[in-house]
Amino acid sequence: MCFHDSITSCMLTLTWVLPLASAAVMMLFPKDRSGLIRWFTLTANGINLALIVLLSILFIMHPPVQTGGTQTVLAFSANHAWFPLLNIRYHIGVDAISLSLMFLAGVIVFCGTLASWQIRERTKEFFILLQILAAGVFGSFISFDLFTFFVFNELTLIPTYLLIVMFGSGRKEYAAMKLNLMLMGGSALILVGIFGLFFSSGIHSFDMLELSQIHFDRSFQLWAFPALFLGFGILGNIFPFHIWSPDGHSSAPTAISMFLAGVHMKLGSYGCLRIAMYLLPEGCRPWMNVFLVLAVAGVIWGAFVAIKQKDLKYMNAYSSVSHCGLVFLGLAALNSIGLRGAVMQMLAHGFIAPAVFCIIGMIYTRTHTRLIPQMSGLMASMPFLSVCFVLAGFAALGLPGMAGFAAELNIFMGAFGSSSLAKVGAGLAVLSIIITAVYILRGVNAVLHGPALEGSHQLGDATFAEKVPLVMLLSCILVLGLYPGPISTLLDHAIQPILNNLNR
Amino acid sequence: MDSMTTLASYGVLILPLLSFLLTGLWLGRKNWIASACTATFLMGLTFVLAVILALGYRTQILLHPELYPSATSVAWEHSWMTFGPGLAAHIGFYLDPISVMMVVVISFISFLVHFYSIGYMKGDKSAGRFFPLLSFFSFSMLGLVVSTNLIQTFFFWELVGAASYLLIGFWYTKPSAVAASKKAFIVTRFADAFFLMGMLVVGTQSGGFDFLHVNDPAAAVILNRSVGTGMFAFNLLSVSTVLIYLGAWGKSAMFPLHVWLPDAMEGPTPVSSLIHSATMVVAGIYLTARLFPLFAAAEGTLRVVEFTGAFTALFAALIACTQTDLKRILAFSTLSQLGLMMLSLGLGGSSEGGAVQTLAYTASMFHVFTHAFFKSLLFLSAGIVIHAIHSNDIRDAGGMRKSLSWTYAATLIACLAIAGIWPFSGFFSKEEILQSALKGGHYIALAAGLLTSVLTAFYMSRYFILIFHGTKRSHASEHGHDAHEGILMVLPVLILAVPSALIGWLGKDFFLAHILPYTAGASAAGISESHESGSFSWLVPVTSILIMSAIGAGWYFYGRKKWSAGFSEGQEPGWYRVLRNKFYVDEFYGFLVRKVAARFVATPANWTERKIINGAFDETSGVFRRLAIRLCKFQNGQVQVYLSVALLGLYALYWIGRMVH
Amino acid sequence: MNLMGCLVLSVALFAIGAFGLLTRRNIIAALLSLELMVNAALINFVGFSRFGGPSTGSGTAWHMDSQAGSLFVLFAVAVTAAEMALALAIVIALYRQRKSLDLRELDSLHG
Amino acid sequence: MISVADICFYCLGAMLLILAGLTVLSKNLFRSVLAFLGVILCTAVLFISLRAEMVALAQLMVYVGGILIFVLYAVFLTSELGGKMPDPGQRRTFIAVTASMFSLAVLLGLAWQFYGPLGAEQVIEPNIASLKSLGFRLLNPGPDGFLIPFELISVLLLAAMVGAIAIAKQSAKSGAKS
Repeated sequence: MCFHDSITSCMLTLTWVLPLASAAVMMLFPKDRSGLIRWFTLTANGINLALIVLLSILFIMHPPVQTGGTQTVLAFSANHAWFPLLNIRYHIGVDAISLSLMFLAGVIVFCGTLASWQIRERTKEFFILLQILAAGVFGSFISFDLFTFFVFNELTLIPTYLLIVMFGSGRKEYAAMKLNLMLMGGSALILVGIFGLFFSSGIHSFDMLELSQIHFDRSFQLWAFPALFLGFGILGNIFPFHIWSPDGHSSAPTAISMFLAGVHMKLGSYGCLRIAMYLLPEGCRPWMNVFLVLAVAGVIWGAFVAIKQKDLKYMNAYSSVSHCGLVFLGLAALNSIGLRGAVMQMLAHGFIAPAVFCIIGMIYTRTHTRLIPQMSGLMASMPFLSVCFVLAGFAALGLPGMAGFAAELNIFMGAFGSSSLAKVGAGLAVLSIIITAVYILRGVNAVLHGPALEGSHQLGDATFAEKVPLVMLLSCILVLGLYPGPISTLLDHAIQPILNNLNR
Repeated sequence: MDSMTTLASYGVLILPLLSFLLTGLWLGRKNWIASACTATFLMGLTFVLAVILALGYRTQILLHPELYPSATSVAWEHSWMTFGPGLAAHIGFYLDPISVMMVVVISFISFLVHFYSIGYMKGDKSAGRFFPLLSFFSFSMLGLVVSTNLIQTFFFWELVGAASYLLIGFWYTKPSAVAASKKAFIVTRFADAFFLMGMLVVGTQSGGFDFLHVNDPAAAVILNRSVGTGMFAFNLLSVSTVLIYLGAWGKSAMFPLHVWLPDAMEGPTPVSSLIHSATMVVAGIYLTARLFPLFAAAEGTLRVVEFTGAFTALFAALIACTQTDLKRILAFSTLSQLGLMMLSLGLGGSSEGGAVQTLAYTASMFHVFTHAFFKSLLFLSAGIVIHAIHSNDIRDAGGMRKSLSWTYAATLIACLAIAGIWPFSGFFSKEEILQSALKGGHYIALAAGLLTSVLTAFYMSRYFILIFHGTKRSHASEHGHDAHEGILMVLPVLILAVPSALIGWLGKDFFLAHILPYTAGASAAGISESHESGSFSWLVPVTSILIMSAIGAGWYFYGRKKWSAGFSEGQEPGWYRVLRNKFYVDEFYGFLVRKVAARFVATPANWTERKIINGAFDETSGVFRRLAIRLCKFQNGQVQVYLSVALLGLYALYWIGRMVH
Repeated sequence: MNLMGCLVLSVALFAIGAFGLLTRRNIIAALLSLELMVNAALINFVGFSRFGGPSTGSGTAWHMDSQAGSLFVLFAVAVTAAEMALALAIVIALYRQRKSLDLRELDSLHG
Repeated sequence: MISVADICFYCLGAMLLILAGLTVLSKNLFRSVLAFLGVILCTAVLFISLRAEMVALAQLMVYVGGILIFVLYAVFLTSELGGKMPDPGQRRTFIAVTASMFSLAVLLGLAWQFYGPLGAEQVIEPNIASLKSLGFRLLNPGPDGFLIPFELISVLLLAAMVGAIAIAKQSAKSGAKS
């Protein structure tokens, strides 16, 4: 297979155009044809996933050769003027980091569509908003222009709010407002940082690759870095700005929880790596110790708080806090193993947390409760879901052979190979795997094991539509965990320019 | 290495995995008999391959010390993940005396346990789920013992933990089984965290994870330096080896991380048999043995090993004398035996001479080897007894000699073996341990070992007599359907009885000649020389007499005077209650976890999370909300207020404009 | 009698009108105050029309249209008349509906 | 040097302001209206003294003949004449005083800034605001003329009248119904 560059870059553009276009088309559909809407969304997302897989195959066949310098070499890139007055460009492309996250997003969106199969009310609105959300995320991952990136990033916020408020449960208004306020606050910091980059660069450019070659003033870097890192960090769930996520996750409908945990948060940590650390290396070094402490605090804090949660979704949300803390720990290691571990942890958590959310959602549709004390012995009535839950739980607690372990190993190793503060942090973070085991097993044991509840035999196991996303997610987890060699090599290449810039 | 051996080494790992996948994904859900037979067949094949591998190893490597001076080779190795120059994780197959020995033992016992399980699980609704897990357990353990590097070890180490979790909690509707599985996983996980830490320190600081690299004296030299400052100054080598040893500590259930093991018998008996003999608990011993050269280089680490072993051996033996649960007695006896193995590994700690170290190491491995047979035999025969009396309680057993005659014979052999009576297998390995303790001048260890042996003989005779002699107390046999031994269950027991009885005699010389640590100065010549010098021969008669008298005491109290298994209500003396309650360690942990950890860490954390961190957000938004409510007052619909605001605002703007210019 | 005098008078009238507009609770009274303010503007127009503005050097730039001031007053008066007619019609309608002309009670725009 | 015309102007101005003050302060609406009438008359006199007779005329005609009649009608229709109007309250008064003081200060400041120094060299326009010239100007269709605005204003007035009647009448109907 050999495609011309313009074709591949068009395919890349299509990844966000397709969801948006499908949303537009769905607006014309009659409201009551929910079956049609579901199948249409699924088809669109399936095509999109196929597109991304095709791009990944092309990428793996001909990975862009990194020059060894500080500039990332992109694959499938295109660069067009969009708003010349402000030098805003439509600059797209992927490297291994963004492509792997694209793949993650594609899988999660596809699985999320299937996980929302049973939505009966306002189906049309749900899927339209979901598609807009997806478009925002795909667009963000391929953008190499800060402004475009920001626009796509913002595109995700409002649909999230609406989806939680319209389709959520519990304290959904509070949660949605909290989520949006905090993320908007993060966006404000990001915007300040982006404009700072634009004006301090001296070339009035939003282009990441051009900016990466600029040596910014040290004093500028020292204030712009925390603004950008924290701005993205809020989205990426950094302690103590993680509090939007537990409420948001637990109030959101299943697909949105999956999306938030799996993809949206990754956008944050991706931004931290790609924008804050890549463009502002000098600001990064002195500030990284602060973020290291926050990361380790998040790892341990999330785990401890998760122990006390009664609601399964809250438990998983706090587990996400812990796992996202590991992402930041990897970033803070500032070496290639750590950064690679961070990206792998993004992927790992991106598959694991949605899998758990997906299962929790499926259990909820049967038992109509998510409270751990109200459930018991579900293994007897729903063996398939239970096996998946156990597997996903094992993945979350970092069992070898699952994605989480491969990532955590890298992160810990990276941190042990870094500064002495990072070593201490890594030591503490390693201990968190004990606490992780405690809360995961507590959840799994209480829900699946024990005497079966009365009437639970009628609950029924997963349907085919529910099995598909679970199998997909779990196989991704297993593949990533069993055979991390190739992807880690690819990621190594992509990380090299960032690392070179950091060491400049 | 010829292709046959290489092929066998692949097969040894792939067949159990295949069995797991085949029975787990497909057969187990349709037909449990088919899955059981498939799994057993594949495990049998694995054993055959293991034997082929062992023979190949022997002819090609072990007998060619000129080519392989440390008798070590890597059959194959595939890259799993690369971290940096020199730092890489592989999945490989390590060939050295102990790994090959373990492969043979594990596949043999696993095969027999699979076979036995066909009879044992008959009639259980979830039998289809059992065999895949059993195969997975064996696979994980096989992967662990053939690891070529620390990361592979950790990988399979954790899989072993997960498999044991699933198997201990196999009867998931039983709350005690669920709790036991959780406990086993979390306690071992606790230890594993330290193992991971130690492993990462060793790997990143010495520049490699491969055992060939880590066990090289050069690695110890690199690691042997002081890091940190002031109060936090420590020797990197000691700390990292102790951290790794902590992993083994948990997995091999050394005091005070032993609490999971006695509870682990909540799982089906074949699982207990596998856990206690070949798969799970010896992993810790194996890891310590695997890293023996590194540990030996570290100051103090081996002493830690020795003392944890000695203490656990004695501690568990004391408790075992008072338990009334069949499997719990065996569990504590396992603990005690594991303690002996650890003790033996630690004996090289303070001695300069390589010979003692070598002898102790060999003795430990020898004991692992013999213990695997007689312990799994004990558990399997206990399973038969449990099947017969439908109870785990030793007070429900008694007088089973007639109805379970084959089991009676097999158990007798196993009990004699574990007690250490000549010529049964336990005698030889235990004798080696005691001898090396004596030779190395470790009198505390020697005393602990002797006392443990005596206690072992005592509680095993108690165990044996209470089950098989005396009067029948079983309700099952009263109700007419007499206890019987299914051929499927008895056959593996009888097969195991053969090595339990004889393997010590047959294997002793082989072990002394070949199972050696590859530290500097270790040589078969030295060991046989020190062994045959005869200066310690008084130890054999002394221990034998002590053990015989302990057995006699057991017979006297439980056979003749017909003591019951425990005191009746109210007549229990204090010391006995302490022993029966296992020194209240579980209660202490319960207190630690429920009261201290939950109340002083998790609850405050949760409170802080809700009240302070979330509260800060709510408060911030509250400030704005209140501000907005204030501002709302201007928006009261009264045109005059709007006008005033507009006018004043206009002037304010004007004023600001003037200021700016 | 000069431009400044006119301006001062106009400003004072404007301020009084503004005061009345903000304090009077009766709509009609408030409208009267509004008219005072309009009057102030008218005086301003006439004043400028009469006294011209500052003369700049060339003169040509200024010599625009002094009549326009007066004419604007005429237009303004007309517009005011229209405005008052409508306002008072609304006042009457409002009174019929609510039986009150208190501005404080007319807060249907209350947020 | 103060001329007679100046004194007249100042007196007139003072009267105007006093009457304006009465308009906004009187508790009785009818008195307020009467004071407003006084204000308009004073303004008309002022306009005449400023040589803007046409404007004064229009002022008198429209205000006194039109607006004031409207106002009186409205007052008669809606209020009892003897009643006191409610007090605005101290806070409102304070705010209103502040606002009007600011108006005074800012506008006077502006006036002073632009026209204060020029007080001496006033250009007094010739008598151009005569009835005749204004009338010609108003109805001149040429580029200098104001014919189109004039016509537009008449349309506006007409529309306002119609609108006013419509509003008052419609609500009367609904009022009768209720």
